[in-house]
Amino acid sequence: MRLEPIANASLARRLGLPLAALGATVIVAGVLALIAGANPFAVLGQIVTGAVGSKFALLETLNRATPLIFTGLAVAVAFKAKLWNIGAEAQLYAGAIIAVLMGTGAMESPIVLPVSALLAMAAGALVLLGPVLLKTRLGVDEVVTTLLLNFIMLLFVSYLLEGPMKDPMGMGWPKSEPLIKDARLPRIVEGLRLHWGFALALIAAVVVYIIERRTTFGFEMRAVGSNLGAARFAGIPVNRVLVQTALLSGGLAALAGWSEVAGLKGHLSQDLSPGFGYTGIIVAMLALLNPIGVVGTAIFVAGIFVGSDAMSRAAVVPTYIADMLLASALLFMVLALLLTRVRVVRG
Amino acid sequence: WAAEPIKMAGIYTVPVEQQWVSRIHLAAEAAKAAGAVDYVYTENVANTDYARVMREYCEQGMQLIVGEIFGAEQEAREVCSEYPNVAFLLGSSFPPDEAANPNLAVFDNYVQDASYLSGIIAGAMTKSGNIGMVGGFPIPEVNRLMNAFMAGVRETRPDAKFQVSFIGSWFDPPKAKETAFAMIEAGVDLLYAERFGVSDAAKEKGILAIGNVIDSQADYPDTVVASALWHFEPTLNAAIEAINGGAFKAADYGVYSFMKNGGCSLAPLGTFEGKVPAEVMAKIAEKEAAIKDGSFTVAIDDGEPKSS
Amino acid sequence: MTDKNAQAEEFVLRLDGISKRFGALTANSGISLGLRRGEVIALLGENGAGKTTLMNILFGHYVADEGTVEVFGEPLPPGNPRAALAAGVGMVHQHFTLADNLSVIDNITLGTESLWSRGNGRAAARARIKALSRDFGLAVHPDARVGSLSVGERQRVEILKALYRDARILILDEPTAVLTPQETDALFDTLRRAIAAGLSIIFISHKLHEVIAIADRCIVLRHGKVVGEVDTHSTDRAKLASMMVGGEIALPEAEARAPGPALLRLNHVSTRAKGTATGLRQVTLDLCSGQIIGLAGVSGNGQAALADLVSGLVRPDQGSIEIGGRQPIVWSPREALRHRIARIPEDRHKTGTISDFNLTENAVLEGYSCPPFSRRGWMNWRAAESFAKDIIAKYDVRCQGPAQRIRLLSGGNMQKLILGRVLEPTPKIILANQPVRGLDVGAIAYVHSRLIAARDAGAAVLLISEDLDEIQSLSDVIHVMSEGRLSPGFARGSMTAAELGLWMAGQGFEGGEDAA
Amino acid sequence: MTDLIDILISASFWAAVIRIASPLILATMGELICERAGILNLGIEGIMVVGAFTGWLAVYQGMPLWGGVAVAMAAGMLFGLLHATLTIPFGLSQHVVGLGVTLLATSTSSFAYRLALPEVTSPPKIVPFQPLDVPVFSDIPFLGEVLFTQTAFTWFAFTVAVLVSLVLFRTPLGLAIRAAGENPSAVEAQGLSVTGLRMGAVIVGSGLMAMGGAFLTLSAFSSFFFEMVNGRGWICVALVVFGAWMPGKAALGAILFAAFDALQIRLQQTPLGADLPYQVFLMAPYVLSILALILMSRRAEVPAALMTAYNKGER
Ligand SMILES: Nc1ncnc2c1ncn2[C@@H]1O[C@H](COP(=O)(O)OP(=O)(O)OP(=O)(O)O)[C@@H](O)[C@H]1O
Ligand SMILES: Nc1ncnc2c1ncn2[C@@H]1O[C@H](COP(=O)(O)OP(=O)(O)OP(=O)(O)O)[C@@H](O)[C@H]1O
Ligand SMILES: [Mg+2]
Ligand SMILES: [Mg+2]
Repeated sequence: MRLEPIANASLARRLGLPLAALGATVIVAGVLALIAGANPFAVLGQIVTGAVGSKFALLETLNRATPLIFTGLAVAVAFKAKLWNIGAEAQLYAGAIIAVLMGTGAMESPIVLPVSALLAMAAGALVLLGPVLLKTRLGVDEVVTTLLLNFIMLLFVSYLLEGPMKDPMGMGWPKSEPLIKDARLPRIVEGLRLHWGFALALIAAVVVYIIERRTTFGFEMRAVGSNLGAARFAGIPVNRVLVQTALLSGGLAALAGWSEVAGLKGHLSQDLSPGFGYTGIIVAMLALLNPIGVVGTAIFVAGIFVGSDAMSRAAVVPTYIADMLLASALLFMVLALLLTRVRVVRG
Repeated sequence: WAAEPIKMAGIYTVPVEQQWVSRIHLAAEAAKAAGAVDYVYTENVANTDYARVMREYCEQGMQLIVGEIFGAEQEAREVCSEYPNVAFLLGSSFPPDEAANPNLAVFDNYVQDASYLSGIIAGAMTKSGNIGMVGGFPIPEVNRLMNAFMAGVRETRPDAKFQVSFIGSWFDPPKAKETAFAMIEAGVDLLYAERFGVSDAAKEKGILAIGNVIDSQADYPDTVVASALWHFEPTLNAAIEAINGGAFKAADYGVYSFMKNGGCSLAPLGTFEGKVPAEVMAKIAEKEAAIKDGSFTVAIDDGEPKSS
Repeated sequence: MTDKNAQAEEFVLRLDGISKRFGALTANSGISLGLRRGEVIALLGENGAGKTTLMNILFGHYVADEGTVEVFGEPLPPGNPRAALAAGVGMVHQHFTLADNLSVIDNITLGTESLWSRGNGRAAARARIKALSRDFGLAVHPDARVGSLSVGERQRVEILKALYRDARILILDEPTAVLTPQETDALFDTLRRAIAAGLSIIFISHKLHEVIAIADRCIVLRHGKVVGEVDTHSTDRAKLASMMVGGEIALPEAEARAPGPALLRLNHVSTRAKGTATGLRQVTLDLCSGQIIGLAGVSGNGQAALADLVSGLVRPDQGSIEIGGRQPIVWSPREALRHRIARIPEDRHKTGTISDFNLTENAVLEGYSCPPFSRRGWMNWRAAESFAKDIIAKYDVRCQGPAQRIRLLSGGNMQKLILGRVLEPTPKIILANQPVRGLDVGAIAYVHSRLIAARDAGAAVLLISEDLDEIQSLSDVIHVMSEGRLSPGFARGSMTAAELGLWMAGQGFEGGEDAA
Repeated sequence: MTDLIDILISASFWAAVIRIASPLILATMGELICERAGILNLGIEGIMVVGAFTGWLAVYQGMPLWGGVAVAMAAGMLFGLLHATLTIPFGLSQHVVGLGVTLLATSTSSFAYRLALPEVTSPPKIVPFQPLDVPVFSDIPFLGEVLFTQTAFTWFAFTVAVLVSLVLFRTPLGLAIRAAGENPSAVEAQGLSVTGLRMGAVIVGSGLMAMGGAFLTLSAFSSFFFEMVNGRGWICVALVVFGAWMPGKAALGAILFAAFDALQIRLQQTPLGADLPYQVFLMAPYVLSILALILMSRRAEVPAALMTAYNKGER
């Protein structure tokens, strides 16, 4: 078999296939429910209710999507320039650390928010800068360095939380002091967890889109990513572009951690991120590295997870079904999206 | 018991095999078997999702929610105040707050009493006086027991030396095992088994181990001398009675883990019956009595234990 | 087409009514042809005429929509290179199919032994390869890493691959596009030996004199159809050319002119050798306004180094560059562009263009950072697109429009876009490195006329080519490079091809006869 | 300092190093095969979990130990097949599919475990591989303890490493696999099936990864825990690069990493351990790996076609 590009796919194809992917996921859900001794025909309803069935559910989905948008953007930007940043997790925590440093009394005025946001981006950028300099100067593979930095950063955070940054009022539990009021991102709807970090994420997506499409830097970034040799020959300062890309990518990932702390948790703990950095890679690739698409895929991923997780409780089946369904939905969806662009032919 | 079983939900941030959580889970299963509650649970919940899960259960009409909010205090307490008719019994490092959350009672594994007694045995059983302790993370729930244990050891072995290591994970038995091996090489002849994997190392190298929170002697008959057990039943039953009596209110249920309330105990010596010197057992009996009648209290120290 | 039944038996290969469509476009339609034992057929046609597609079908890379392939009377199963190989068909692809990180011997033996066997040792294979190299004059070291070989040597490896599998039918798709005259002669020598050994050959080339030199019959394709078939002995270049494009082409003639002032000057420049590529040795050269300087030489003798130097990719290790009498402080591609140096790169696919970018983006690849294409860091796509449109119109780039991805253009059209990109800003200096490699006659004539026009407008042109005809027909002054050294300049017509050949072989340089 | 020396010259230290390295070596070889064929397999972490789970479950259900290993391998190959199908004929992003497979494999194991053992006690144990002490050799002073206190599974792991390098560099099959990772069209032009070669490599490689996981439950320990693989898979991805895609070097890398780990565990016992926070020690292996990578970073020969999908008939 081989794949043949479709010049202009029909609307039916472009809508039908993704729907089919969702359908397949629901079928998987039903089968799993059956295996676990629950009612297979209830699951669809339970998932939908859990993901978007109520104002609460919907906002929870968006809330979980927020960090994914940031990490997704971070990865999308880096991968565009063929900079394999697998370290969004580490950069995320760098941002979170700054949010705490700045938010626990370093500054006592509303401007602490923008300031700490910027510093957070700087910190995240710094974390990625190392691997990128190693890549450009010594040709050290960044996949490995960024990957390993994730582990190092987590241990560093654990050290901070059990040492210098430990909350004296925390009864010995390893977590940071809570942020002061000024340093918190307000909530969008009182009583529900969704905070302005989400709005910020949307803005970030638009900004990244504009940078990529409308600025010379964006052009350089895409050129370097598509053909390094040609870019260099054309006089594009390749290494500078890689470094700038890294700064942007690291900064975006850092915002994920920053907004989780400033918007959601109000303090830093070791388990701030259940792998948002890694899921960001999925989100970005699912969106074909398109910044606007990232928003959609992030919400999709969050929705599937929140929905199936809620379903696991409604149907009383092991909670691990949520991750199974997320993974299935994901794989079905990438396949479906591919088949909207190509058709399978023999030979 | 009331006719109607209470609708109860457990929310745990780790899989229910984790020793600490397993005690809550087993107590709940027991209550369910006794028809007192109608119990469902969710495990391995990330703290990010904790508040959401609490809410979902509340919306499902749960009457009692049990869990651990060490990593999500603030958000969790908000949810509590949003559902005043639901009773919350949550593991927390913070005191209850009558004003803000009249429906939130807190607890923790205050089993220092038993740990202390197990320490006394350890001190008596070690020859080299060199004792190893392998922990997951140095959190209060872990430190508290280690410190009490060390205090106990010093009763019978004032010159005891301790080697403490944390492996930075709740679930990496191979790593815990390797760490234990390293300690044994370094001359340790008795291990305090806070993590899975430690007793296995002790067993392989033929030295002794002291169990913790759960009784694992069945798996290591010739290795685990004694274990400091945590019994969650008193805590849970107290809550259930309160609810049935319509009297559930903010309170610190920590005391229900104390020995005098049957919240913890020293596991029966079992296979080691008679292998522990009689005078030591006598000492333990006397200490136990003292603890129970309140004439002696084991200090609660949540600080991170260090090697000596 | 000759009457089938009559001569069926003497055909070793027969294509019958082959048609192939790619979406809307018809690459081959109803092509039939037969190849006799010991015969050499030349396939001619413009870029995109369908030659490569036809051969890919024959070899089983593509599956034809209609038509059949017969080898030695046996029909070939479609879409199965393995079967083609087994039937004795060997193909040397237009774009080499070699693994650079593997050794020659690995590339050749790949897939020749059962995957589940232990493999009967490299010694045997090495011996066999040595023998073949000897018999067919294909000198190449079996243990060399392919990545370290010159283009010519890689070509030999490709041919060895086919011979190693005892191919009876050899297909060569533009084998000479990347070869020097010497290498081409060597190749032809090889092919003649092959014919003597009873092989039959299909040969694709845009270089008509070669076709006439080697082929018995020429089959001309246009827009995927056979538009003509001639016996090479009864035709000439002009006839073939007009058959291909379906009309006359005026080959540009450049007559001598008086040179202007030197715009770029190299003073005793030396550069370090990069891997296998030779560096420059004490090169001194003036590029003068209104003059085309032709640089001849066997590939791998420093032309690449000189091109890299002028295009800003490398700095001199010793000696200096002077532009307009001043030495640039930094030297980089961007700096070169700032000094209005137009650079036509050797490899349009790898360095000249970005395949996944559209024509607009490729058109401003070099100019994007300055007005009108961008201001204060913001791109002005409207300006960029109109620029692309201008080029497409002015240089008649055949495409669907400025938004089309450039990978879909044929080499000729890619080259035209690059030409427009670099010539539009009216450069002072032009570096043209193999500007017509792989292009059809029409495209070649076009590129050449553009270069001449630029010269007449006062630009200094440095033309690097391995095609002596090209050099001799265009250059006002010819230099020869050998082992990084530059020969004195020879005025137009002052030297015969043979004499230049001697210089190319390294003779005449001070420092004696250390031949290449 | 003297502590350090003492540790480094102790046989038990090197015995530990070999123990810790074994699962890493198995999984690293698996990843290496995939990448040599041109496919980055980020499913490794999850596939190791599946191996750890299925291998253990099989033995718990009464299978012999090697039966468990075989089951683990089969399960791994199944997920390998999934990864291969999506990334090779369909040419989907190897990052997404890899992470997706990891997520799927991990959660499936947890889900299945929970269904298989609903009533929770501390996880049931099996009798794992025992150290096989060969009568005479075991008594050789130093080497005896280092080599002959190891289980058969460890020996198996090291044998696999040798086999992998033999197959890759001494057989037509190995040549074809490497070529598929260097230039697929070269493979196609020689009449071989790129798809076949790559799929085979990914499936077999995944089998090895799963066996690496099984080592944790069948040799290193005796029962299954959800998060017990604990990032080892990611380490193996790093080790492949570290080893410059050479089986020998990669195995050495695994041993080096294991040495760092065994060392930090022991240094925690020294007086040093009392004053330095324990995180510093846990960090050591990762930091040192990066340093090592920098020191030996003269651009290794990355398989030229790594992470590039191949669709025949496309330009
Ligand atoms: N893989 C492909 N997919 C789609 N269209 C293709 C493909 N390959 C070739 N074509 C189409 O078939 C036509 C013939 O291409 P082909 O490569 O055979 O031309 P050619 O005669 O070899 O040109 P050149 O002389 O430059 O090598 C092209 O114009 C192109 O439009
Ligand atoms: N993916 C593709 N889809 C459609 N057409 C294609 C594709 N790839 C190549 N082509 C067509 O194939 C034809 C030949 O492509 P090719 O790259 O061989 O050009 P070329 O003239 O041979 O360039 P060169 O000789 O420099 O390699 C072109 O006309 C181009 O339109
Ligand atoms: Mg062609
Ligand atoms: Mg061509």
